[in-house]
Amino acid sequence: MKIGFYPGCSLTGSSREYNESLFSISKAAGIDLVEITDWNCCGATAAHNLNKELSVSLPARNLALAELDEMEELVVPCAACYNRLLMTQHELNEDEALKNQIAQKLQMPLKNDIKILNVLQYLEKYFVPRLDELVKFPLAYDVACYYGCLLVRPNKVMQADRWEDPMTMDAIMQKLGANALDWPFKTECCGAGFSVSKTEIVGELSGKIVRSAVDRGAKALVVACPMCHSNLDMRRPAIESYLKRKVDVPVIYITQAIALAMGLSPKDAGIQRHFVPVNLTVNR
Amino acid sequence: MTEFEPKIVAFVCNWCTYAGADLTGTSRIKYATNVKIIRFPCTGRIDFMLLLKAFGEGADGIIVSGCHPNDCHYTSGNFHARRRWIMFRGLLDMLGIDVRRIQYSWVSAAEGAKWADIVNTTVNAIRDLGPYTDYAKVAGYLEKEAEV
Amino acid sequence: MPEFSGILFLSTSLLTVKPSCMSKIGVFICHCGENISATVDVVKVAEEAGKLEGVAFSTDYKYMCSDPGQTLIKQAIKDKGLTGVVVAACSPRMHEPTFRKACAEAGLNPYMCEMSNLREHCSWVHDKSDATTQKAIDLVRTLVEKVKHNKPLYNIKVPVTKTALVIGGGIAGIQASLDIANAGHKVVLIEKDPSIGGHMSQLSETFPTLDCSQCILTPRMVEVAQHPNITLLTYAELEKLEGFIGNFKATIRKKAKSIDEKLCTGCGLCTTKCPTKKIPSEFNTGLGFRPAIYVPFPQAVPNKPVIDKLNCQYYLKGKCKVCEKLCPTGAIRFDQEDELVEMEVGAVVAATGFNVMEPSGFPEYGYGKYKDVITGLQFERLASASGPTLGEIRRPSDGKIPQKIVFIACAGSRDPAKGIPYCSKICCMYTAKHAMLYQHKVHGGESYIFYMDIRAGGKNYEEFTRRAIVEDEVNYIRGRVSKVYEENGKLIVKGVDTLLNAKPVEIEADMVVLASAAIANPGSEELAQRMHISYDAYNFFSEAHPKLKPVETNTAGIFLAGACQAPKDIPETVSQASGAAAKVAILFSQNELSREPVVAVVNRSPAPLYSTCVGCFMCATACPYQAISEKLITDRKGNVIKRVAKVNPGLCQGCGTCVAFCRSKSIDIDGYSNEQMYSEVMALLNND
Amino acid sequence: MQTENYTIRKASLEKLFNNLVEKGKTVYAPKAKGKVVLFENVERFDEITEDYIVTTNSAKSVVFPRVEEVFSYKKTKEKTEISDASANSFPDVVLWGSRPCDAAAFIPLTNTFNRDYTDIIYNKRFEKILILTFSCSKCDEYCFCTSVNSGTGNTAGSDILFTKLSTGDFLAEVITEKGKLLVEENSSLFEAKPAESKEQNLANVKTYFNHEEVQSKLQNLFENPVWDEKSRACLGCGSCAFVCPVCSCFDIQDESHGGNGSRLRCWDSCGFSLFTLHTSGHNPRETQGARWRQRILHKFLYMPDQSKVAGCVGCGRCSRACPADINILDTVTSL
Amino acid sequence: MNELIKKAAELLESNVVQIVIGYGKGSAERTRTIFITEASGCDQLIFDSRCIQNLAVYLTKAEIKKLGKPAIVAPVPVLRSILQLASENQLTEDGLVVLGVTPESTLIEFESFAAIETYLASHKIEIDEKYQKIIEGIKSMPVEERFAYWVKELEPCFKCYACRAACPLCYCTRCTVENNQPQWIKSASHPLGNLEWHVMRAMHHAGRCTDCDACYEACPMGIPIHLLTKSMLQDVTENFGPYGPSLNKDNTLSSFKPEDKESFIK
Repeated sequence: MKIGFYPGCSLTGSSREYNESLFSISKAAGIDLVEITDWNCCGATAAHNLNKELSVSLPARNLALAELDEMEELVVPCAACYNRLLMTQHELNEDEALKNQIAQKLQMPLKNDIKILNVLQYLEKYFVPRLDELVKFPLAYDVACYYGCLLVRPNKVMQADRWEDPMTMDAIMQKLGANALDWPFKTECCGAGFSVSKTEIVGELSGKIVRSAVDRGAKALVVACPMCHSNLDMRRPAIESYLKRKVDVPVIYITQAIALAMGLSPKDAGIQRHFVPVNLTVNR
Repeated sequence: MTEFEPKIVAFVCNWCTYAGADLTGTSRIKYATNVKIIRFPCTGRIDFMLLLKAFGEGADGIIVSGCHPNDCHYTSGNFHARRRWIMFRGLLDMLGIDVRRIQYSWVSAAEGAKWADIVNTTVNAIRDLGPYTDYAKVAGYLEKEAEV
Repeated sequence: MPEFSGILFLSTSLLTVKPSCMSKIGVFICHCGENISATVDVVKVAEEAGKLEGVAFSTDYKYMCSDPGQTLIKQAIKDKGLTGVVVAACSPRMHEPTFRKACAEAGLNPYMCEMSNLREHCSWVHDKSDATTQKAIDLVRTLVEKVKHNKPLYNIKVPVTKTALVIGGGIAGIQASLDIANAGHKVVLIEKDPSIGGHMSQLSETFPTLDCSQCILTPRMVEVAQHPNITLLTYAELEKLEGFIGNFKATIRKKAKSIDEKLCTGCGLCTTKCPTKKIPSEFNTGLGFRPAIYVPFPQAVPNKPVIDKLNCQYYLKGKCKVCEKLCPTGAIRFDQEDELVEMEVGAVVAATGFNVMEPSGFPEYGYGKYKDVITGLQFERLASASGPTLGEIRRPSDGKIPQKIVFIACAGSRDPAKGIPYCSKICCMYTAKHAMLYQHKVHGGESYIFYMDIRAGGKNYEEFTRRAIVEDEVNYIRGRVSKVYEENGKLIVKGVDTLLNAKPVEIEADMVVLASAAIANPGSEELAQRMHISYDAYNFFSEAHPKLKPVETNTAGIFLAGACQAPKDIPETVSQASGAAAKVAILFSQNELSREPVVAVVNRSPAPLYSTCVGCFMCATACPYQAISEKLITDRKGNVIKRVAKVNPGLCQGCGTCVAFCRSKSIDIDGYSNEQMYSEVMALLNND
Repeated sequence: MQTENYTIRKASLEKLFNNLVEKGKTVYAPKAKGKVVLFENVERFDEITEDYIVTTNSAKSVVFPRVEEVFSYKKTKEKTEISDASANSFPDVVLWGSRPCDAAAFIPLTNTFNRDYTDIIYNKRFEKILILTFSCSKCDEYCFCTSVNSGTGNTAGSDILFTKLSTGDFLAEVITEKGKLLVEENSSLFEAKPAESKEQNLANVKTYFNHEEVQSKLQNLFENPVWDEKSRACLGCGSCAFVCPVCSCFDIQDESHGGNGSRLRCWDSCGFSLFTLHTSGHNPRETQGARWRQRILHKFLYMPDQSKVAGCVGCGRCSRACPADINILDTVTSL
Repeated sequence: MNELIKKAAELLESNVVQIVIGYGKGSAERTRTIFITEASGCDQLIFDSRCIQNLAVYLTKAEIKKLGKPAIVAPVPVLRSILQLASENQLTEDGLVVLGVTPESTLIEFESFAAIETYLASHKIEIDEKYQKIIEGIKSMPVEERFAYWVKELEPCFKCYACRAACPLCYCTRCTVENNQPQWIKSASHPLGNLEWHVMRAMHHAGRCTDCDACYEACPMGIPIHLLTKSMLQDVTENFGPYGPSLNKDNTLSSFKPEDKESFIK
């Protein structure tokens, strides 16, 4: 089975392990993710605040390319990319004129009807039904699933299950044998906006998230967004300096969790790439 | 020769448009004499055949008007009427009966001014379209025969 | 349902003598002072009208509606033996009744009189010109042609059964029942629960006076029970409603109470001895418990228990019967079954009230997850002297007295995304009340209210909320709450204060109260359909007119009282209930209703056709009033020959939608018949 | 008069047509129209089709139109003026391309309109028509002219009968004075009569029944199940009567516009249930069977008995037109 | 085919039905409706592409009703008509036996009208491209030309009412055209009379017509009147969503949605 795939910048850089784990579990499940030829930036830069036209034409080009590649579904693991692509698809479908104008700009046809999947939707559709068979080794830990903002807001477009208190990731983790904790910070802001410029803000915002998870006994935080991941993982020093204490709870991608549970090698899951060492093991 | 004066029949409901037209009167707003009103209890009562008949008898234009959606005195007569007009209009158009000659409108009991406006714009529109000779020809078949 | 064969006969097109050939019509042109004559050449109009075939008399006069004017008409009717009258004057919406009355006085059937609107539709909207006069002539001719096809009609008389059915025993139903009963009419009050009282009986104190709800309600409940004109049926629901204004037939399901009400003295022994005790009490909104055989609350009316079959050991397992053994009067009846009773009623008052929204749709508030997050109604029970905590504010989780309490207003209301877009109207007030009660009961306690706006429209309402803020020092925070979560025993309420230096706020509360939205009762949709009344997008019952008919429904004879129509507070509910009662009293003040006979009629024709109706019943689907039903035409032996449509003149409102819809032209409407409308069109266009 | 025979060449035929048109005659001729061939007013020779057995509609409308104004009136309160339509001058009509059965049909038709009452309008119209018939070179299973004493080369009713010869030219048999006049006006187009005999160029229609036998049989078949059986599929439309060249029933309608109007006579059909419906609601011909019987009896019994004319010319139009495939031949032969 | 004959014979044998309405051989190349009352007669039944007459028309005819309970051979168009008739209270489930015939001419029996509806769900009414093109063509003409086109097309109509007689949905005992109080339709077959008749006929089929083309097939003058109902069918679908006969009583014109859209009401 072939499914379209849009990596975006993070998956080729700061969050390669996300990419690796996604591909290895897909491979193991016999799914072939095909990358869009000649894809470009999704526009999740400042673009979408500064230049309306640019903010839609950047994602639109990717959508148009995907159509040229005759893709029916497009998996977009990075929550930011997903958000931009979906928002664009929505905006253009709302505004026929704009759609035509953009299509003209791109000099490409744009039906704009491709089904865009974020990682959770992808997993729900292609893995959840088969998890019982795929999961070899239960990942028996207490975990806190962290969704962040991009996957759930604005809900009108994102259509997340319960955007104040989403459950999809929790459900998947349960199926992997983990105990998904009920905690209040699932969609709190991690401060991604200041990830580079004002790390102390990240420290405070992400700090509260990590603390609440740890205090509730989480052995790991599970995420599905490169931004979230880098803030909770890479910015751990800032977090610790805010919390004034050491916290070693690892932050893993849902795809990595599945990889481990499927019994793939930690390397295939890119476990070694984290700043906060991942000490989760499955008893083989 | 004198200017063409269109013959226009208005089919209106008693509760909204007829009352609206009364208000036009009480507010002394002037409009063209070409339009003459026939009072129905409700737009739902207006039989499509009556419209066709009006053309057959030499009307150049028709106005059909009633309560705004949700305002129907009988709760849903105008909704039924609306469906009927959607279908009827489609059929007339298919047949080449000039749908521009039938003006549908919602005029409430408070819209005296709107009624005057509907009347005047319709009269002007029909004036521009000219007499409905195409239909008159068809209707005047017998006269034509007699001449032979 | 009574037949109106007589009326039907008179108004059917059975009498299809073509009146035009023998009609003697009188045409009366009114000058209306100068109003018409200034722009229309009335003399010419009268003269032209005189030339019309079938016109026996034509004249003009300064004021037709004046006494001499009317006398002129009456005289002409007598002298010339007129069979029809056209008065060309002002709008029929103005004077049609006047002139029809005049004709009737002269012995002419009032419905043989029509008006041609020469004022509003001609003289007032055109300048003086030949065209204007010509139009006047056309209009008159048109009505003359119509009158030729008029036929005598007779007002429809509908008998009235002077018993009202009131559905719902809340304050609305109670008030309506009492008012109707006191007006001297019979009332049947049905209530689906074991006791009347409704939501009001659950309330602690009431705003803006803070007097105890029970104290003002209970006397009225008792009065209902004792009123000679009121039949009270609790634990009963409306099964079916047929018929029409003055003549409804209601079928009521009396749910089995499993006790013999005549024998039961209400001693309450059974309820104390029932082994199944831990059933969450509906009355106490789950904050307290009740046994399987129970009286919902101490002041219940009637104060007799019912057995909750779903929880009773006997019904579940087939043994126990403790109550039966103990009952001194042997009133327990396990074999009792639901009973269907039919009754004739003349009017119906729907007073089925409202419900509060389950806040579980808002996971961020943690209702259902955290014991100490409760709804406003639950708080009422906590604050109520008769409640589970006897009026002390205690946390459901550990019974501790909350030192910090947060009220969240608009929990669901004004929230198109997840809740309901409308304002529940009562929350602002009761939240203020709650906070006040809390401050009065818990000294030194801190209370916070997150709100969007404070809507305190109403007598002494604004003052009330002010008092909460100023005297009781309730902290009003203008802003929404994003999340409530538990952290070491505290409920962390994260919200925002949008005023002044807008900033996020976090409150460590002991208890959170959600002012959950007021919504329509479950099942109200089905009930509306059962009564054939319309309901809005939120399943609240629709009034006939938002301003001018707020207690009527668009089904004649069915009225609305209280929160079943929209969220309301007590005073508003009571006044609407009295309004509905007044409407019923008006209806019952006559022995029979007289209605304009402008109704649809299905034709009848000689055998073997009987009627041209082929019984496709699309008219029935089109009818907004369910006025069209099936009639079987049978031969002498009673074999069905044909199924045709039949219009119930009691229900028909005369819109004529069915008429325009009928393909075989089998259904027609008196007063606006096919022949009348057709000849109007013909006449209007043939001015040569 | 004595029949005169000529030859007319294919090319001359067109000339003849054009001459007629030039003379301002209204020519009705077979014209292909979608899935049917209809007698219609034609102006150009090439509009005419040769490829037809019989036209779908009969030619009777040239003398008995679908809608005929009998008179028109002007009505005021005082008086009513009536102007008789028969005063109208009717057009000169040439019926071109009728078949012998069509021509033969004018005999019973004329009879009907003159039997007890002389219909002025009909006769005025009839005076003005010239019937140029073309004999049949082909036929189909619906044709049965030979069974009703007619035939594919029958001259009865025509002014001139043309028969196509193997050469492609036509034999012209001039039967009436009207025909003769035409020949004289266009003498250049008519040449000496051909050697080739007419018969060999005629289609051969099988004889299915003997008309006289049928007529006598019908005398006592009034009550017979055959009528219901054969008409069971009948939908009660009027197509059989309306395409029939002999059927002449009509209905009187008034059409008014205010005080003015006209009285019309419009085709009617005994196939309609309303045809005999009384105001009382009683219908003497309650069922489709009774109506079918009426149609057959009228054609094969009443008309021959009362007026000594055949009520059916065997053109088979009704059978071809019937949407329910009720076949008149099938009924008659099954008696 | 044989299974159909067998089944029909059974039904007559067992006297479940008293008459079988089906297709049999007709004149020339045509097929003809046959009414079989004897089991032995069932082998006359045929079914092939020529069987285009809509037999449902007979279900409401008094003469046929008299003959007892019918079984009817019902290819898809007939099934659609039966369903529509049922929704208009003209048929009862125990009043007839439906011998469905699939396009592959295999027998398929139906226990209930509901079953027919389910079956038809997979045989939606589709106006074939040929007609869509013609209709587009007509609609693209200038209005005057379009009017002239129809006046010309309707000219041959001589009001034999075969279109009405052949239509299963024209079961009225008194057609509007036969109503002369008032005279809704000019009964003469002159241009106006014809126009009025065909407008009325089409309107009365709005939202009811099941597109069987019986009217067109019946018209002796070959007038394309079915284009009118087809174009209305398109209108129904465009304005009120996918359309097909259904037991639910909400006929297009006897029902409505407050949110119905139109573009022409001021």
